Amino acid sequence: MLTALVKRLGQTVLVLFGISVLVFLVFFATPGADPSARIAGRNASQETLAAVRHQYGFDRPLPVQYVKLMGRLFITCDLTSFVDHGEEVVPEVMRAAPVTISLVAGAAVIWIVVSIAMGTIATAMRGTFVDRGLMMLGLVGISMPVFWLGEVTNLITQSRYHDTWMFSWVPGLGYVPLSDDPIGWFRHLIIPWCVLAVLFIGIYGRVLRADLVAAYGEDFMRTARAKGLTETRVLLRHGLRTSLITFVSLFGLDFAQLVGGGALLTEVVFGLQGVGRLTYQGLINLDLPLIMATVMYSAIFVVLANAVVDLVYLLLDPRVRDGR
Amino acid sequence: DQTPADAPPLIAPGGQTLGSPHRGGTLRLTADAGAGTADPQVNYNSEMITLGVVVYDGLTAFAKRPGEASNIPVADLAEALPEPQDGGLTYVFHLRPGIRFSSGREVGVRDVVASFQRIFKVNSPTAGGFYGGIVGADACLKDGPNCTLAGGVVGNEADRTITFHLTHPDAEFFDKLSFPHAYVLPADTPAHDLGNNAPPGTGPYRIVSYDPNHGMTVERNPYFKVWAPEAQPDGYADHIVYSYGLTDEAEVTATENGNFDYMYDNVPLDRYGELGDRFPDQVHINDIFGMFYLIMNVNLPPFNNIKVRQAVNYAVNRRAMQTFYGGPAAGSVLCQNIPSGLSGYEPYCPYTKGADFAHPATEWKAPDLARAKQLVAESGTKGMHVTLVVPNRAVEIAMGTTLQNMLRSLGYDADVKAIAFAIQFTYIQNTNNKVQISLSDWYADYAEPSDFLTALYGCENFHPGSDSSVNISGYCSKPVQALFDQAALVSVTDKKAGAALWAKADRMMLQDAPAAPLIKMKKIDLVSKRLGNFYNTNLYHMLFSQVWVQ
Amino acid sequence: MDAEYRGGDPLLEVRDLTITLPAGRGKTVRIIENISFALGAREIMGMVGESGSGKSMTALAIMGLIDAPGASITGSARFRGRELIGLGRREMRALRGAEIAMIFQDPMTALTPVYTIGWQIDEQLRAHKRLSRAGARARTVELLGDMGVPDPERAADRYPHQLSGGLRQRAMIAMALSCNPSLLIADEPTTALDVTVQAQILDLLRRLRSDFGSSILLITHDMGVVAETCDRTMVLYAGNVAERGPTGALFTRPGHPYTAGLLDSIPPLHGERPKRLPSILGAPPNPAQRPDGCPFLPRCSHGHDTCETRPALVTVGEQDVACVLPLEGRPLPPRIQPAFAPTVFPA
Amino acid sequence: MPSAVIAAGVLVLLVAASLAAPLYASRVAHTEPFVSDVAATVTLHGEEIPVMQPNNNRLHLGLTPIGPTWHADADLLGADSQGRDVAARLLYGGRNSLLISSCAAILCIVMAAVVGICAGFFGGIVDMLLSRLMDIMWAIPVYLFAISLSIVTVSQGLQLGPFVIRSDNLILPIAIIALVYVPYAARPIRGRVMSLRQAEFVLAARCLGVSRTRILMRDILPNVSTTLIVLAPLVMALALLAESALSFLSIGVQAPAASWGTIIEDGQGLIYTRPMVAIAPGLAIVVTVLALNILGDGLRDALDVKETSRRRT
Amino acid sequence: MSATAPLIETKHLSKHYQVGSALRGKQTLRAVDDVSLAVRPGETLGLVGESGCGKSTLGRCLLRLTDITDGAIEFEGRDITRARETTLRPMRPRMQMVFQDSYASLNPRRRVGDLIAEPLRVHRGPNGRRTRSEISDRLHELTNLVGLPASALERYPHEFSGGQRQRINIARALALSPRLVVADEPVSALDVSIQAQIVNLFMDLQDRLGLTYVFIAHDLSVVRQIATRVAVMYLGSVVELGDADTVLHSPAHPYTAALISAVPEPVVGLASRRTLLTGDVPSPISPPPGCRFHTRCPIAQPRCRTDVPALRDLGDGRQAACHFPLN
Ligand SMILES: Nc1ncnc2c1ncn2[C@@H]1O[C@H](COP(=O)(O)OP(=O)(O)OP(=O)(O)O)[C@@H](O)[C@H]1O
Ligand SMILES: Nc1ncnc2c1ncn2[C@@H]1O[C@H](COP(=O)(O)OP(=O)(O)OP(=O)(O)O)[C@@H](O)[C@H]1O
Ligand SMILES: [Mg+2]
Ligand SMILES: [Mg+2]
Repeated sequence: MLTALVKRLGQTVLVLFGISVLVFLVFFATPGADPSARIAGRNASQETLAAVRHQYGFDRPLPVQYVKLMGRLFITCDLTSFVDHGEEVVPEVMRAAPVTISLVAGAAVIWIVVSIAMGTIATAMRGTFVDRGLMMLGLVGISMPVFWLGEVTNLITQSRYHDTWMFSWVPGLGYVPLSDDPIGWFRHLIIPWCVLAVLFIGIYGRVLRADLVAAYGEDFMRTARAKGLTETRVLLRHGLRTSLITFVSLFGLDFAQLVGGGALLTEVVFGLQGVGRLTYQGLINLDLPLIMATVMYSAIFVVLANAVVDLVYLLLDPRVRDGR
Repeated sequence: DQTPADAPPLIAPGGQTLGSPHRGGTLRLTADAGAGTADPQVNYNSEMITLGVVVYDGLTAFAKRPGEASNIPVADLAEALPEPQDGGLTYVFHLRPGIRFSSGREVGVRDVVASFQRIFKVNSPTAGGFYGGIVGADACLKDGPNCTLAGGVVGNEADRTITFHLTHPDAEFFDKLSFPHAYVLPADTPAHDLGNNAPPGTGPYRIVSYDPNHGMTVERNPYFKVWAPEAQPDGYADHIVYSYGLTDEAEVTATENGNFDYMYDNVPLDRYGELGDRFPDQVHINDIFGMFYLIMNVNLPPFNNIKVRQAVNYAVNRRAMQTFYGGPAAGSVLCQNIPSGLSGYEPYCPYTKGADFAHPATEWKAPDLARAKQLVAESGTKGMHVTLVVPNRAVEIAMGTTLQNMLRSLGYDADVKAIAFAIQFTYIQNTNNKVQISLSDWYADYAEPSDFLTALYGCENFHPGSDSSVNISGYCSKPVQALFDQAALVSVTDKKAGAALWAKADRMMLQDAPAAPLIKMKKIDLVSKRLGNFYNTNLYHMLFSQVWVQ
Repeated sequence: MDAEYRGGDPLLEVRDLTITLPAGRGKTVRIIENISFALGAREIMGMVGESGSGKSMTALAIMGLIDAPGASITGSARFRGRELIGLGRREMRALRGAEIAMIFQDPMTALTPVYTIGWQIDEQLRAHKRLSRAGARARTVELLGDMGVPDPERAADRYPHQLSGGLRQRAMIAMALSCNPSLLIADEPTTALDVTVQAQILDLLRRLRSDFGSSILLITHDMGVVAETCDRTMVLYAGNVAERGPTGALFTRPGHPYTAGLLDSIPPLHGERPKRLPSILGAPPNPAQRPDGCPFLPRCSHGHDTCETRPALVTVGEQDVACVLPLEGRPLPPRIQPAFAPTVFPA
Repeated sequence: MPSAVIAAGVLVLLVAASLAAPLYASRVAHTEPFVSDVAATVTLHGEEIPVMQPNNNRLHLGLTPIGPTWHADADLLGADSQGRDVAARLLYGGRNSLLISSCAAILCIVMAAVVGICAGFFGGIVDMLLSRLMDIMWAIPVYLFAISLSIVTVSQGLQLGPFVIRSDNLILPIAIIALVYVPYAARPIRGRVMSLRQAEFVLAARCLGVSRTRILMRDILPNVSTTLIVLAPLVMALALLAESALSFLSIGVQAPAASWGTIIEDGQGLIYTRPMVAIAPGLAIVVTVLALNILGDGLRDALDVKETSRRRT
Repeated sequence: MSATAPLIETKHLSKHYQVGSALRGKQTLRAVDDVSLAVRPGETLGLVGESGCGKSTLGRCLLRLTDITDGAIEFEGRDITRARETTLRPMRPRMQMVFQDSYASLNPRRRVGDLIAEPLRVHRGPNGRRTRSEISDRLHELTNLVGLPASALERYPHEFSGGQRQRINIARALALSPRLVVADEPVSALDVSIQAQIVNLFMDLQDRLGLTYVFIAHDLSVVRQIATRVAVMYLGSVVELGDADTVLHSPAHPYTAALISAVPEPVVGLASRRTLLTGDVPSPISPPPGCRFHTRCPIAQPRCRTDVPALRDLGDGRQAACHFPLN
């Protein structure tokens, strides 16, 4: 038990180390990425440039810079952005997290509910045109580039039909904290939720249907039906419950990836200042501290999610619990 | 309570002034992101500077008047603009009494002195460029933390004077003092980049909070009283709130929908038609001192050949560039290095169809491909590989594509490479990156021709191997440099004679063609329906203190 | 009523049951062809046949559990005189689990892995009876105890995988019996179990009749299991009834060459060890390529011209046999029963 | 599997249409889709109209490209902000997009197969290292890589031994996209191999004295192929979506050349005035991805038959 | 090598697996525990026991298809306990295996001809690498031998019935003319009517080729039919070993007796004579102390709970691991 935990922790640290070193090296291997001149400002004199270089330690050997950077990121937590000089990236990421979590959690609720409905309805009506239609719809959802869908949605709800009764309720883009204004929070997020959820509805609906149909062939489903249970109960309590195991593991990883900044494009398109947009900012400004902070945050989340998924697996599947 | 009506409301060119003067309310601004540190002596971004002008003051300031009038420095914290002494080497300023920082403390002489020292302590970007001419600045540049500017900036508490000693006469000294990096901050302001914590200032507003990823809130400075309406008038709105996070497209939509009063970022081109059709009254178009130019590296083939550079100047279709920037209403064709509106500007265009140096035209008409091809043929560089570097933004990519077509038609094997906007400008500066030809824009810090000539083509601004070398073309010509120096010197005492010299330098340099000027830009501002008294200054766009919201 | 059933009113009477499934490209295949049989109250009837002969399909058809798209079921299956084929979903559901219960071959896969066995038994109880949670659980524990599960209370809280095969099968049986069904269909209930455990389960099944009064339709491919457990036996071959009759008669005087061959090819555990095992040549036909005549013809050592048409079931002695031999006066010779096993443990 | 057949037909049609792009541009549309010409005109109903239409409002601000005319010879789908025919660019873009995504998918599947098979077959430390490597790759921001590469390649190109890869070299997006999705594809392959490694026929092969490499090649690989074939269209679909982002970052397809991704990016700036510029390539991507997915499903079903024909006992 | 020298012999062979989840901690599963056996050339050793008692594991150990935890194995007098894969490879032609699951042991993606030819391709023949025609001749010989139609070679495994697939497996195992064939439940998955065919085939092949079998089965009657000697396994150990007829007629170990008594026979009226065991086989992860069978043994004595009985010679060529052997 303990050794397993230690081993897992060791591997996690290894992964985080690998990612950070790679990000760091890629950054410094990029010609023109040297942040000194950008920090010093346009047309800075050579003396100023040298002073800035020294002040930020860019004249030190790379390993020293790496260690300092990591120390400030993880130990003192006072790493500041190269672009927004006073901006401490760790609190910034922490401030952005609630936005992302609001976005992702809401979308997750939508995609879970809709995809479960879609998967079960398609399974219950498998072979019919309803089934085929739903699955096709799912595919369309998977095929649409999310930033494109977001832009088109914005075009419709914010501009073209903003004055009509249909979309006049849509507030401007942006984010309102839940604690400030719950209704505003909801109205701001409902469209981003839907746009983000579309892709996952497609994936999860299809995965669930496949699992459920496979479950239909399982003996225990036959047993359940032989018990005289209603079809709905058989499908939901026996089929869905067992199929949910794949569903949940998939969900854990996707959710973590999104919370870790994977919803970048959605956040940018809808002007939500979440972790994804932060990553995006970091990338377009080539702001190493911000990139490093968001990447590490995301990696930690993904690793954490892996662990949580394993745990949930344990809860959901008694077989795994006993290591069989 | 003083009413802002002290400063007469002036009708800005372009859109209409709506509504009646109204004090109060919240001015809502939007930009896609914050713009770096809130330390006014470090930040060099126009987004932050535009806001900073209503928060801070220097000894002098560019007049807060609409249009051309805003190019001129006027006394701000100083009682008056002093006469230069010692042939332009010494200036003595009298500090106005009774002005308070937003922290409540009165501004004293030592605050002024400390602020100038602080420029060097915090490695302000212009420390060398603008303030390197102050006595003692050399030592400060080398050893910032212990900067004293001894003998350079001398304060006298008793008679409230601050005396500046320069190493050489500087015609643009007041411009530089008016520049935001010379704002006066409390003497106890920490000597490091303050990041998100804006220091107290003396303007009508103060920054309450700033988060470069979310927004900024600004409120009235309770200690503010108008002392010189021309330099720092009172504001109308009670609050100014900046929200970050929208894309440019979304900013337009949100402003159209009335969610914001003003968008900082440029309106994307494709929205121009819509603005013209549906919101003409909310659009304001104003000149700015900004240009697009095509920079050729005079040290790399084929552009080390003057004929090739001239050929490019002849061949480039400036009209097409104008179209990509939004057409004649959004920018004007630029044929020379000094744009109109600055001293030294003369209508002059040798590089156009039917003109040459012997018979220059007054304005650009059309490209002269035949002549360009002939020049290329003479240069013997035909068929060489040329890579054009442009920043990866839609407008520049469109321009780049057309320029690539042009280079191809001249007989070059031309590529266009778009690189990340964030590093494009430093990238093309560094000679190590061997950039042959690049497209960039340039904005003036203040309204002087030197900002377009000396800055971009002066020998002292060429630093091989450095990321900070704004003389990107690497051009350094002895006679031209001599003219630059002479023009700068003459201007100290005689602006008019100086202007003539600048014009001469421009013409001489144009012949060497280290770059091809393309267009001069205009700023297209979109404001909300409820924003009134749109008020534009040439250098800092819309003046936030002078617009009102209903 | 078929000749062979001689009891009173049968509990279950199947007549001309035929199951047709689509086989792609618009073709269909008859999995089960005109199967008829009757099962009396408190009777254990065995259904034997090789893999794929249609045993499970028959059972599923009776349970109304065939839901393959395009499946067509014709004929009749009357349970207590009530027609099951074509019965409405709701009525069928009320019968299923309550009146007719079924247990399956592999107790590992036949139980939902994510619920405790107690939960699963409770579920069935509550589906058919108005019982509280606690009431259902009490009954569950009682049932498990009846099935010989040690410490039934704790066993009820365990997951299927935590139990041994034997216990799992007992839980399955407990679940099937939870509503006191009058008919229990057991589809190969012991195939996945070890012989020693199989013996325990078969013993349990036999006791059910006395304790619960259930009739059992026992599906298996093991002739030994049938011999040991069933009152009457039906032998299926390629979707057809080959022979049916009282188990004793069928084993001593098999009427169908297939039955005889099947019995012969089992290596004896006692007595003389044959040099070679008598075996039936070839393999059972694919349902899509079943011969028109006697389905056993390709493998039959007695085959001749008259076998080219499908033989009907004829009553010979105590059995019904689908073979022309008895009618042609050439019945198979009676079978020599192998020697009895010695008792090994001291009494 | 009629739907899969239709999907395959649609794909063939898309490829054919893309291949016919030069024909369309020169013969039908009479346009030069790679030259920006803001002064160009088209003839519509016998009338010469400028492609870039001035805005005749009070401000005279900007020019708006012509919208869809629905005439094949006159900007069928309209023009983009540089006055180029969107329809012709769409067809040319299809060539690049389909080429990049299919090559990336193949490369990715090959790499994923190597990684997945090694990790799954050898297990132990090899598996641990490869799995962690995949984790690292999965968590690295692709765009950071892309931006850096784009800068590296802009001037001197990427020096790989004797080869110099310039930034317009399509190998770059192909390699990047392929790399990015290796972890995605390697995971299921690894799982499949791990279960195959336990398969009785592998044991049987070992028992026959077959060497490990031969087992890998003859027994494992053919059985993984189903997984590979099913994954390929999915990865290709993902690659198609990733390509657009990379093109925007100047990796791969470079202006003035087109890909569906770059056209969407161009169209992004026109979405409020000429939405068709973004919608058309978006639809092309949707249709292609849809067809690929349906084809993938069909392939899986078709290939699965063999596995499932075994009767359940 | 003398005539009576064993072809394969195990001495105190053990195979343990580490099982359990990382979270719950690993446990040791004693799949095979201290087994000593010898198989002489030409004989058939039947290996019986209930599911999970370690029959397959033992079979795999014999052929060194898994690593061995403890003990030793000698094949043809040579110690192969720790032999590497490369050392074993040249010996493989002489020791072969036929698996229970006839489908799973054939690669579904390869043609039957390919599958059977595989060993011929990877091993050299008597005159070096085999030529195409040699291989094809041998293939036809083999299909004849096991009774497959020649057309089978071109088809895929899924096109065959279970019995035919088992013939393919046998043909492949025989391709290199092995001396020893370990058959792991080769007929368990087959229908009775087919089972008899395959059992006959095994016996015919032994007659014709002089093979030595280790025949694993859980069906006692099949083992009796084919085996000359029988080893009965319980929870990883051999509890009784001896002549097939003797062991099955008068078992010495109560477990053997119970096993025999539990077999359902196609004889009507026998059921009442069964001696039923109670309870289930304990887990090999935590086997009971003392005699492993004592938890289910009808004649267990207190001593059985503490003392582990060794496999003892009972005189009549039989060995049993019981403190109180029957008869
Ligand atoms: N859903 C189905 N679609 C098509 N054919 C089916 C289906 N289910 C079963 N079959 C076929 O029907 C025939 C009878 O199957 P059934 O399961 O009843 O056999 P069985 O006698 O129970 O065999 P086993 O002993 O293997 O359980 C077999 O040939 C089988 O392949
Ligand atoms: N690779 C393995 N890892 C862990 N445990 C194993 C492994 N293989 C077998 N076992 C365990 O070893 C024990 C013996 O297994 P083995 O397969 O040898 O039994 P068997 O007698 O062949 O059973 P069956 O009749 O079911 O084939 C079982 O408890 C099994 O779960
Ligand atoms: Mg069955
Ligand atoms: Mg086994």
